[in-house]
Amino acid sequence: MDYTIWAIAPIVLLPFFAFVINAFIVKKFTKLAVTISCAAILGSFGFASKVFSDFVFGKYAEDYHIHKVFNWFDLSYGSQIFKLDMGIYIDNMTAVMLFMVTGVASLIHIFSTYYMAEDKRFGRFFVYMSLFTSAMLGLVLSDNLLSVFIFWELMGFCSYSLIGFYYEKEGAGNASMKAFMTTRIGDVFFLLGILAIWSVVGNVTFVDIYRAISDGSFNGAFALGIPLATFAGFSIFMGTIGKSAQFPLQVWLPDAMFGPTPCSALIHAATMVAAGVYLSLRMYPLMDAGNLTTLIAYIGGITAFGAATIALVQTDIKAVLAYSTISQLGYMVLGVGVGSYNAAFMHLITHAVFKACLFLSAGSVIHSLHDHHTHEHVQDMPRMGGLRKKMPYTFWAMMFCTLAIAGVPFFSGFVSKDRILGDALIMGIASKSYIIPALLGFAGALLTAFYMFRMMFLTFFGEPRDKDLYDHTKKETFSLNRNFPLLLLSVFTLGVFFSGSLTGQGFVKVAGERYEWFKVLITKPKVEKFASYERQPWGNTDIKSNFQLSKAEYDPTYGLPAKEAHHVHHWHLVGALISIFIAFTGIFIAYMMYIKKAWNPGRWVSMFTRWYRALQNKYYFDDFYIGGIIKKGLLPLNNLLAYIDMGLYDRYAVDGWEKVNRAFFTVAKWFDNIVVDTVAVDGTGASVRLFNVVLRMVQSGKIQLYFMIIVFTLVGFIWTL
Amino acid sequence: MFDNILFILSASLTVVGAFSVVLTKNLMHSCVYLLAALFGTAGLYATLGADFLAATQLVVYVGGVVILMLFAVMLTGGDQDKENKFGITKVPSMGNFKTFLAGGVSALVIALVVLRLIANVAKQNPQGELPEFTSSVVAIGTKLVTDHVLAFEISSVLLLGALVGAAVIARPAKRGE
Amino acid sequence: MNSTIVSYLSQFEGHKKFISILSEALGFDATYLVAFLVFFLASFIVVNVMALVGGLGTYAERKISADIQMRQGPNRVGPYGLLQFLADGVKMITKEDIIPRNADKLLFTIAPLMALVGVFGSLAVVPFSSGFILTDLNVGVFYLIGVSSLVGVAIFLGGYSSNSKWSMLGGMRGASQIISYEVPVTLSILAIVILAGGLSFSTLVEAQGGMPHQWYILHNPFTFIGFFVFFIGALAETNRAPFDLPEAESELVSGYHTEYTGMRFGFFALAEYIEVFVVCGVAAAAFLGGYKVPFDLGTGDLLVNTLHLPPIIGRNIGQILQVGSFVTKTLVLYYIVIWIRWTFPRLRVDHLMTLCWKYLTPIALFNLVGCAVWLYAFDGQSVWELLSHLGGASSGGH
Amino acid sequence: MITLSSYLMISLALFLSGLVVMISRKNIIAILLGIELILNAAALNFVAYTRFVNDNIEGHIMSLFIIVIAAAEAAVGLGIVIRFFQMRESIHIDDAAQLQS
Repeated sequence: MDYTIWAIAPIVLLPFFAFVINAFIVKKFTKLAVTISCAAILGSFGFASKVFSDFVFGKYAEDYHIHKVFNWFDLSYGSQIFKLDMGIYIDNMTAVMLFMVTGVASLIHIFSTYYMAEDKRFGRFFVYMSLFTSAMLGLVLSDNLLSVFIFWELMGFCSYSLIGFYYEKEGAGNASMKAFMTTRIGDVFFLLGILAIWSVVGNVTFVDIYRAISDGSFNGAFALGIPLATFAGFSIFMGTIGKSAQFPLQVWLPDAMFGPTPCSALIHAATMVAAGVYLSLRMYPLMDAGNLTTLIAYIGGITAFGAATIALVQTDIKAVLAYSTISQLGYMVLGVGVGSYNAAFMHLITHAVFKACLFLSAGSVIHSLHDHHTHEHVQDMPRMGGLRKKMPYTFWAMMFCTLAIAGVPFFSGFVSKDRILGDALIMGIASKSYIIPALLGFAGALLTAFYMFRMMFLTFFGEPRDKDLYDHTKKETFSLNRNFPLLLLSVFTLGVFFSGSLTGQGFVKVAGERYEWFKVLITKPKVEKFASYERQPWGNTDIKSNFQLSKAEYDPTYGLPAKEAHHVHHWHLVGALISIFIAFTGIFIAYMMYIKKAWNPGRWVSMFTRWYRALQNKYYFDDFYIGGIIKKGLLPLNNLLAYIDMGLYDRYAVDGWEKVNRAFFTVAKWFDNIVVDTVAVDGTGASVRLFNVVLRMVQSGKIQLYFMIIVFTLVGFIWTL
Repeated sequence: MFDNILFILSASLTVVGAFSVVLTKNLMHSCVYLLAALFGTAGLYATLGADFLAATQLVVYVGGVVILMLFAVMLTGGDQDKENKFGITKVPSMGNFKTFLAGGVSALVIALVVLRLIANVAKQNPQGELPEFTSSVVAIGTKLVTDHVLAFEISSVLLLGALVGAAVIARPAKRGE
Repeated sequence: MNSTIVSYLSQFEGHKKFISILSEALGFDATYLVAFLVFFLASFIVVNVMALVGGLGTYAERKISADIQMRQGPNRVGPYGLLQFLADGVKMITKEDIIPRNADKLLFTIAPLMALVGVFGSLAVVPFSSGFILTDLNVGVFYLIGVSSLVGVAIFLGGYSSNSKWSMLGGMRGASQIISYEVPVTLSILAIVILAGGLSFSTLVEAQGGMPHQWYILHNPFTFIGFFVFFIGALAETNRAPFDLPEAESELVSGYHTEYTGMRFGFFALAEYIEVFVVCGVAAAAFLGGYKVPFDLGTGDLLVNTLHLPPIIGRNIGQILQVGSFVTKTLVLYYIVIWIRWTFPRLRVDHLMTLCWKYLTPIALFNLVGCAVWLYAFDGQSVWELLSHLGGASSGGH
Repeated sequence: MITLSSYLMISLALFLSGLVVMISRKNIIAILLGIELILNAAALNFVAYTRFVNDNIEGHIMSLFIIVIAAAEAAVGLGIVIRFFQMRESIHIDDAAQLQS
């Protein structure tokens, strides 16, 4: 495959150039700027499709990668070698990721031309979106942690600006600040992890890290008394926690709802939160080597379950989706933790598709519901209801996605989530420490089905609860930039696109093993292969990988001992059946509560009042962070430092020094007046005046006289030579 | 043979031009004679195998400096008043006998000294095999960006400074200054 | 003495034979003498042909202007009035040669000559064909810029020495205009020089090809803009309309040559027309492929191979084709220059300077930097080559 | 026979002319003309020596810089002359005997 750099670089550069150009022209030529943004992302999608098709269709089942390295800067001096490389690393995972990001982002761009059209900062939104998308694409293409970190921070900045997009709105500014600061905690750890890795490997490219893991460079390296692999893995996982909103840093993501809905779709589905999971997938070997998988599984499980419980009580349609995002990210992290690498990545992709669709649908709903008293769009579910007839396209798109996220068979969510849960179950059977995450995962799945259908029922079914609002809502007519993205995305929620069997577990096979492309293509990075990997000189073109992955190597044992391997399939079956049961149970409960009204949710609330209040306050996390850590811990510390600075340092050291100076100054002044001024200065002046009388004759100001003097002097010099 | 002819032509143009600059009483003519002398110098460069320098001499002096001089003459006018502000008669603008005497004496003294130096050179007569004529453009270009890059950059800064400085200095005074 | 015409001729047998005969007859090596004679002859031909071109230029100007203004134009002397310029020439020679009483006689006399010297001097490096350049200087472009600025001095001196207000103003305008517009013109040629990698005209032309897409004007966006900058600047440098301020009839009677009569006036006019020809020739050589003929017919190899002609004849036919190509391009530009003159109104004097310093010079500088970057980034390939690479790369697939 | 000394003599002639012009003329522009002559004399010497004595290109480069400096000097010098003329309505050198206007 003779990829030149120009077949890959446009994927990042097109949106980036769109950003650069638009940043200048957006004020005057808003329409043109929007067009440029959309065209750029579509072009980027085109290039990404080429890569995707080459990797997925062209080079099927071949573990092929492209690694292009370019010297960024070189500070080597003598034998001291210090080089930083930037590069592009493309393997199957990158290709799939690129395709997903550009595709989803394209559709979100298209939808935004509908959603943001009446906004006064229509153009600026697209400027940010372009930068955001290009940063994510750059992150996906990066071959080393340092450039990942750069793009990571760039995305942090973009999310900051997009969350605070409506900066007039109260809370938007705070929310953007909160998102920025919270993710910053993770980022600091991430940077620490990069440095830790650098100290051992001497480089931060993925392949070098893999090689270092395989040849045991991490053995015997310690940081703060912890094995360095553990330390670095944990630090990098902290980055994931921050970016992907895992427990305990999940607090920023619900507040990110202050941004425009398409940007929420972009953040929650394709780009920012996906980046965290993507990173932990990339660094999976390191975390495996650092024995961190149990911790990761716990965090994933807790997040998956905890966020789902909070989502139960939310009334804001976007808040429900936000918590569901956290919950689903928890599943992905759980997948990473239980070693279900492939399924975790699959869930990342499927989740990106249906969550983007859900958010866009929510945006469509919100945009239609316009309260003509307050002139604001309505997001509260209690004021909705019965919207199915008003907006059929949105309804069907959202329904598909809801089925997908709830884990109903034949949809993509079922395929990916149940593989994660199945693997968790297997791990739980194999080792007791994984039981709790697995159970939390199953419980979360039940809740997911419930709250998603609760949202659907409250929004689209039943009688309209706010008659006035309902009557003022226009009937949805098919418009290309509004409905096309929704419908296209909803089509891709079908499981058949991701798996050869409709359920994903091989029960209802529509095609042979050949179409299990996801399972075959995405495999755990086998670090042993990188042991002989030569460090490439920069500017090289291609690496024809010498690792061929035959199909036999695709092993469904998930790395378990051979003895237990044959149980796996049974347990998967069990897991799948449990999942299906759970999903329908959740839907049934929602149905009974909100359609049949047979079970009154209010009674349940009054039964668990304390729990209900805890959920409404998001388990008091915000209160704890602000009231506990910041007010009790940081503020007193701050005050103490301020006191030391102002009370002690300023008063005694600085002011005291002033007194000393003043005393010295009095002496110096006397000396200056008498000695310097009178004797030295005036005396010099008098003597100069004496000379002046003599020299005035020479200094006539007539330049030709000077010139003649010069000439004769010169002649004298030469003559004497 | 042709080299000799070219040399004689250029040399006579140079020397005649230079002497005419001295001897003429008209500033405008003097500028034109300077032009002739500079043209002759360009010809001498050509006989010395410095083709790039010859062309540079043409471009810079003919296209730039001489026209600039002519402009300056036009803008400042020819003759000035004969007295200064204290009422003392000034030396005429193009010099009189006394100034020429001073100049002549200086020139004579220097000429004697320099001729003595040249005599040394002529005695040694350092003419061996002259190298074949080759174009100096590539060599000069290479030298300028390798060995002499610092001087090159400094001279570019100098030119920029001269450009800005000349523009600032020659700008008409604002009203009220 | 790297005179191309001599080196071209020296490859023929007759030339060598002639030298050996002459050497025997004279008793010394006659190579240089023959070279000198050939050179002299060629210069003589070029000067006379150019004088003819200058004369015909006046005829063309009047005829084209008449065509544009729906008039007849000169039609009495000769067929279609073709010999009108001869009649004009005779008239000028027979006119009285007047030198104004208060004029500076020396400068008044040498100014028209200087203009002619400057123009004819620049003819030495104009590449008529690969074998017919009077001398292919290594610093041809530079030399041409230097020598042609002599015309500016001449105009200035002519204006000054006439001792007339109109002449003086015209001369000052002319000189300032010429030295100002020299900057963008030089910069835009310099962009081409960077791409071609040489200062001689043959390098410039040989770096291009016969077909339009191989010309420098279509090489990249910067040279495309550069051509127009060059052309506008060249118009201004030759004092052609719409930049004919030095001789603006409605303001300055006739500008710097108001006081000139007879053949002295004729020299100025001739110099102007020949300079237009030279400038058009330079534009053709630097941007439009010069003497290059499509399909490499210019070298004559194709003719020799297909028609089995003797190489000498094939080569000579190639030379004639090359001269034809060059002259055609030049004359097309010449026509455009005249066309522009009779189409556009004259600029105001401050607009003229604004155009030069605020628009053309920055654009030319930008082009220069752009060309340098282009050369560095794309290895000097033209847009079309890059496009073909890109097409090849993307279709190459995995 | 053309030797190094012939060039040196020409250079000397140029230099002396420039010197006389500089010393004897009272017009600032004329003095600038003299300076140009002297600079040219120096440049010519460099090129002649580089041709006849050491067979390299350094002298050309030096002359190139001299030309550059001459151009800069002419521009600034004439700028000063014009400014001076605006202030004093004179370009007589003896009127420029003060540092302050």
